[in-house]
Amino acid sequence: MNIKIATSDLNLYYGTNHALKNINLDLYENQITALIGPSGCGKSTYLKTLNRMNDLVPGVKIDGKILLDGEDIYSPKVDATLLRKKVGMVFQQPNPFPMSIYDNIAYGPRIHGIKNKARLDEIVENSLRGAALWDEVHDRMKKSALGLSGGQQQRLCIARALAVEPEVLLMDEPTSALDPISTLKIEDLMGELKKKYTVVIVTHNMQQATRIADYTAFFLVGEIIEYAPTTELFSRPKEKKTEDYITGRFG
Amino acid sequence: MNIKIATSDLNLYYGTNHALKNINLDLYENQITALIGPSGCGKSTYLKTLNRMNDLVPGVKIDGKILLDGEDIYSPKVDATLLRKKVGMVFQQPNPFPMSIYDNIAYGPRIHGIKNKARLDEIVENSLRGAALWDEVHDRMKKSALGLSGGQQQRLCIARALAVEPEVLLMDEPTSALDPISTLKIEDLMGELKKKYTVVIVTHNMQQATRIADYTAFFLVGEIIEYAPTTELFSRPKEKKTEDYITGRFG
Amino acid sequence: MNKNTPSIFANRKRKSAVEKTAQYIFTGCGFLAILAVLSITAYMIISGTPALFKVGILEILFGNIWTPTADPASFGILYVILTSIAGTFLAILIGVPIGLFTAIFLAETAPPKLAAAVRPAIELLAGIPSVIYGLLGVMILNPLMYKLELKIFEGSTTHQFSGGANLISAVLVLAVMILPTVINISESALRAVPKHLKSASLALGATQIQTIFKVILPAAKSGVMTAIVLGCGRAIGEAMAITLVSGSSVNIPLPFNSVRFLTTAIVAEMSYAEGLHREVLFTVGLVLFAFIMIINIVLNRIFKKGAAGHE
Amino acid sequence: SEPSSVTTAAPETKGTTEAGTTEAGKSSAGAEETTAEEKTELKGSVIMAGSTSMEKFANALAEAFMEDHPDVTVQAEFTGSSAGVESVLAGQCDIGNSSRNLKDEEKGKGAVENIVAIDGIAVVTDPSNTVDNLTKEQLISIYTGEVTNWSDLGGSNMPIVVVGREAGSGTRGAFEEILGIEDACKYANELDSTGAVMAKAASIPGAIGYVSLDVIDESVNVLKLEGIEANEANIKDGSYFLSRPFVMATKGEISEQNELVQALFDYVHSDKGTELISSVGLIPVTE
Amino acid sequence: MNKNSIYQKKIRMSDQVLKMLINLCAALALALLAGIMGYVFYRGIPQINWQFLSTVQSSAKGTFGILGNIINTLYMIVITLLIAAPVGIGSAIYLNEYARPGKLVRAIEFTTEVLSGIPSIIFGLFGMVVFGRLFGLSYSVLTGSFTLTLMILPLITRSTQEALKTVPDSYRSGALGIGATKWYMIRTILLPSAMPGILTGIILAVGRIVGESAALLFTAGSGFQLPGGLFSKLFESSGTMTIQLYLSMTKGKYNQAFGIAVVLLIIVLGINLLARYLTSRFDVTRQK
Ligand SMILES: Nc1ncnc2c1ncn2[C@@H]1O[C@H](COP(=O)(O)OP(=O)(O)OP(=O)(O)O)[C@@H](O)[C@H]1O
Ligand SMILES: Nc1ncnc2c1ncn2[C@@H]1O[C@H](COP(=O)(O)OP(=O)(O)OP(=O)(O)O)[C@@H](O)[C@H]1O
Ligand SMILES: [Mg+2]
Ligand SMILES: [Mg+2]
Ligand SMILES: O=P([O-])([O-])[O-]
Repeated sequence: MNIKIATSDLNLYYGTNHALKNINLDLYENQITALIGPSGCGKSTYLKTLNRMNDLVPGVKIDGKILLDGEDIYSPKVDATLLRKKVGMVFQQPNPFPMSIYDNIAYGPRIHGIKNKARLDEIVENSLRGAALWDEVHDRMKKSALGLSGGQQQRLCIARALAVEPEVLLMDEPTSALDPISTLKIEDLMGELKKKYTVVIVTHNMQQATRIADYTAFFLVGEIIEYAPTTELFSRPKEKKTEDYITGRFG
Repeated sequence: MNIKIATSDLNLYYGTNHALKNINLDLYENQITALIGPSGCGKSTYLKTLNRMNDLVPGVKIDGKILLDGEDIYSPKVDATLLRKKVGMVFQQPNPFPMSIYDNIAYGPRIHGIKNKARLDEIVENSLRGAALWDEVHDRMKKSALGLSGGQQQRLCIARALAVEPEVLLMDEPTSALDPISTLKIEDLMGELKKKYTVVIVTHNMQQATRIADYTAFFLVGEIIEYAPTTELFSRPKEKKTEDYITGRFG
Repeated sequence: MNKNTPSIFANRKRKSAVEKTAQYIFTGCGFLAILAVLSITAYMIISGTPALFKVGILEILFGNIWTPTADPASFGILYVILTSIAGTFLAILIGVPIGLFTAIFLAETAPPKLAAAVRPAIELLAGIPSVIYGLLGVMILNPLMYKLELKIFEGSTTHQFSGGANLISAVLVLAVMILPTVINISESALRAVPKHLKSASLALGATQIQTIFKVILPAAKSGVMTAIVLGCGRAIGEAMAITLVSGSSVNIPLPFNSVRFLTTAIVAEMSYAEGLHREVLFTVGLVLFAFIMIINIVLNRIFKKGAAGHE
Repeated sequence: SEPSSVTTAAPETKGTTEAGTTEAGKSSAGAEETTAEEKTELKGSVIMAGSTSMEKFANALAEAFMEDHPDVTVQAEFTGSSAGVESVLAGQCDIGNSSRNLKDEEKGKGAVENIVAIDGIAVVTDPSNTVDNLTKEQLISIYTGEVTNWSDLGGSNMPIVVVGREAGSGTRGAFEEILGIEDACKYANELDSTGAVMAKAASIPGAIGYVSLDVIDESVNVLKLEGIEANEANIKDGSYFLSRPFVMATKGEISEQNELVQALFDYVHSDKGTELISSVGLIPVTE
Repeated sequence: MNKNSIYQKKIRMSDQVLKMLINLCAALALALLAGIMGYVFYRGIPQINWQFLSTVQSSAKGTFGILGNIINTLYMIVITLLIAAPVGIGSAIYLNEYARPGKLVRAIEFTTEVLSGIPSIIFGLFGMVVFGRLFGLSYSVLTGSFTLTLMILPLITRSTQEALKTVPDSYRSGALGIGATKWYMIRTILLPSAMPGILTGIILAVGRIVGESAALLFTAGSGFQLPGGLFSKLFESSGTMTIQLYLSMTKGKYNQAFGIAVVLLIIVLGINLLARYLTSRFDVTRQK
């Protein structure tokens, strides 16, 4: 298996708060990797280092190396926008733009130069279908995206990320606001996506991790305690802490 | 069992969108009732009618009756703030106030006239312990609550709701942003809470519903399809639609 | 049912006292603004309409000879109206983009330290009395303009040399004057846009500039419109700064003509006018007032059309 | 007289003067018993409002009068001649300062014209201008737009920038009237203050303007007219022909005013007053 | 390495152009504003000395000083804000939190905007007639303050409204959801969150107060004497520094005018620094 993203000796500080400690992690191409761990352990933070969204937080200090297809994403030569086109992201909180549903989805493609109306329509429809939202919204594409319910908004954000056709998809608890039906659809979708893409997902739902993830990494206060194929990690955890956590005996 | 809240012939419209259709539902005292159903079916909307949070949405039209302890909560004589003290709420999105952790929790008690410092300290500590957050934050009570992680923020909001000692607690997917450990704690807590309070919870996690709820109502496009004791609903659903949904065969 | 718990019907009076008072006070405040505008409007109409009928509406609005102290006097303000329209429009056209772009610079692209240093300086400029802008215009801008005028109209026999006091000078001074207003208000509007929108856009591979123009600016539209409306108001309503630099002669608003605005017409002559002349000046005020109303209505329209797209 | 009328002629006037009224009322009641010298007894306040051209004079007068009568406040407002006359008629102030003669309409409403001084009007150009004398005809032809270049007047080849004051200005009224070119002027700039005309004349090559004599300084060139220099002596004997009156208008004759106002006019016409008028660059009028 | 390497920095023309425009406009605006400030200081600083700051003008002694005007200006700021800030903020709260969105709100918003465009001379004449004559306040601090209140009300109302709009609804529902009354919620959550925006509005308002001339000439008057008493001052004619600046200008005394302008700028600076300090104190969203 190809290593898509290789993280070595990554440390991240929010001011004096050492939020990621010496992370070493290889994410494999066309695989789904789940990041699990208790709240506040640094899962979201790690995810954001992968497409340099942490650059925006003032006072962040990062050292270590992250290679995407062998290219160091923290090299000064990197074009962060190209990186982020390649490494898409769906956030924990749904964050649709205050514009119409259609424009939300078409936003990314338009940015990357697609102007053709028919082509855009196609991308929008495919992305919405991909995110299991098409049936609910196809008759109100011109309405504001802010009028959608929480779950609908989150699926919209997933559709929006798909529309730029990334190579890696980062998802921060993308289904935590979704009902099981939509969740299942999204999970199925991820199964589809991994054929083309590399998927990294933060989840609190251990069932979800076992259902979909090929690999799972367990985080605890900024460190990776264990990283292994999912079945292995859940059935034969090597670390006591992992076992405690996955059996709910923790804390 | 006493009926705490009785809903009869409730209809709700967002402008022309008929979001709740002829809802009839009795919520029992000291029981946990779970509301399940696909995204956009009106669970949050129904929950908000119970403490009149929908009053704040412009263009909402409500008819029907909701009795709390036999008193019509939509009577013009009702003091909405007293109602909301009695019927507390935790929202889908964590919404801590932009103030210190301590002040967030003390906010409710202060509203209701508690000024005594020692008493407030006690309430704050108890509420935070109740929401399984005390250990993580007790040494930074004066720091801004906005600095907490998503999961921490949500637990803070639960603590804040507990601090006013409501009789009914409405929770809109309160654990969707939490890790399993915290989730388990919150679920345990709910078991405690129902001894004193009536709890209504929206959840997407069917396991959660079966674990904690005494009763479950299944919503679909604004209607209640089925309402029954949880074990009954999940083991012997009367409706085809319910069965399809809970077995994930839906859509 | 627990009989000890208070009824939700209980004790409405307790709440009422503070809550009702608060509500009444705020409502009162809201209506005070209406009252103020109504009484000013009434005042303007009462003092502005008599002359309209004494002189004749058409003569005032479409006459182009302004000799208020002659015998017989002539009170045509067509050129003055045209000047105000042209001048304000041009000032907005120059001032708003510069102001808006500067606001973007400060809110988004500037190094935070530079922005932090510049912001108070700009707030400071809002406190410079407009007469100072006028004074600087006379001392610095007009002589420069005069050099230009001498070059352009060299040998012309028909052009009346205005000494650099002309429409362009007035427009430039107005444009500079509205900068602090536009910058300050639109900058805070831009800053108020939720950060998660920015993250969402950047995560889709948008560049900073694309994010600014495609997401942040549209999301801040309401605040930016306010900035434009207030800037517009300042430009239309300003008088002290431009009486001096515009030369204040009544002429067709051509770039190098000395011109008079509605405001300067009032300010310049109100103190010394009497009788019908004074009444006509109030009529000029009324015209200005109508002008401001129209601009507000138009801007509101545009704004609402934009906002409607989201519903 | 009634104590309340001591402070102001206008019964509607409140606020500032009200505080003065009660004070004056009390003290003058006490004063009646003790009866000391009349002058030191004066208490209260006088408000003048009007011409900005008369600022220097009005402030000097107020200051000097208050020095003589420490318990009196004289307040001068500078709202413009017409506004001043209007407010004296509306009872908002005691004296309306006007840098022009009163109009018949104003007199008809009860305003009385009290001329207190004469002000000269100087014709100024930018300091680099070599022309230093104009005849009346030349001045007229400049202002009516017949001559548009200084070379026609013996100066260098430079367009003339004709600067004047706004319609209604006392200075402009007098200037045009004396030259007989009312409403025939072709102004390139109509500015609304003496200072603005000075600034223009100082900074624009080729500019010509007219200003009150008392503001002249070295930033501008003062022209001789018909070879006569603009100064006090020449204005007094009439050989310098550009001048205009300063009026302190009252509602009704001076004798109908309260004693404070009367005392103020007495002061203006006293030796001290005459001296003061000269000291601010004006020509006193003798009744 | 693959052909869509992330190292291939793309030069986006439109981005470059826009970025350049932004920088250009900012540079232009900043240069202009710096130039104006620089020139004012260059001309004004030499005029400032102890006498200029600590005395009032005297024709007899032929000296010039602006102490009285400085005091008047401070009075005008304080009194006007005391009236306008509560009313303006109150009216914004009404519009944003109480009034049902509809015709009425739009009417008020519209009138507020119209108010902001009326030239100050009109306010001056209106103030003179209504407050000066009808209320009998003559030329005084109060007449001036009432008039200025009408002028700056729109500014404060609008900026407060904008600030309130940016407070997330989740704060409102959060507070109301645990039984806070509306006013309590406004007091404890909305106003603190909106405070930075409100202060910005107030700073702009202070700018207008100190910079105003036309409206004050006819209402507050041009008195330059020292106050007779703390409260009697409210009823005395009080020319602000800008009025004195205007009068100096009409007489062609430009040096005086620039001297006053510098002092004015320094006072505004002081007020801004104070507001800035307050803003940072009130900035509740700051994560301590
Ligand atoms: N912008 C920030 N500034 C400062 N500290 C931060 C910031 N974001 C996160 N942190 C801190 O870094 C740590 C890791 O946070 P992170 O959001 O990565 O946790 P998480 O594992 O995603 O938690 P959750 O499951 O609750 O989302 C926490 O202690 C958090 O308080
Ligand atoms: N404020 C609102 N204005 C207009 N329509 C609304 C509003 N809130 C919700 N709706 C609509 O009402 C319907 C029910 O929404 P609601 O939020 O109650 O769904 P939900 O069951 O809670 O969904 P989810 O599980 O995604 O949170 C949806 O169609 C939604 O689009
Ligand atoms: Mg997280
Ligand atoms: Mg919901
Ligand atoms: O004295 P004036 O200002 O009217 O010329």
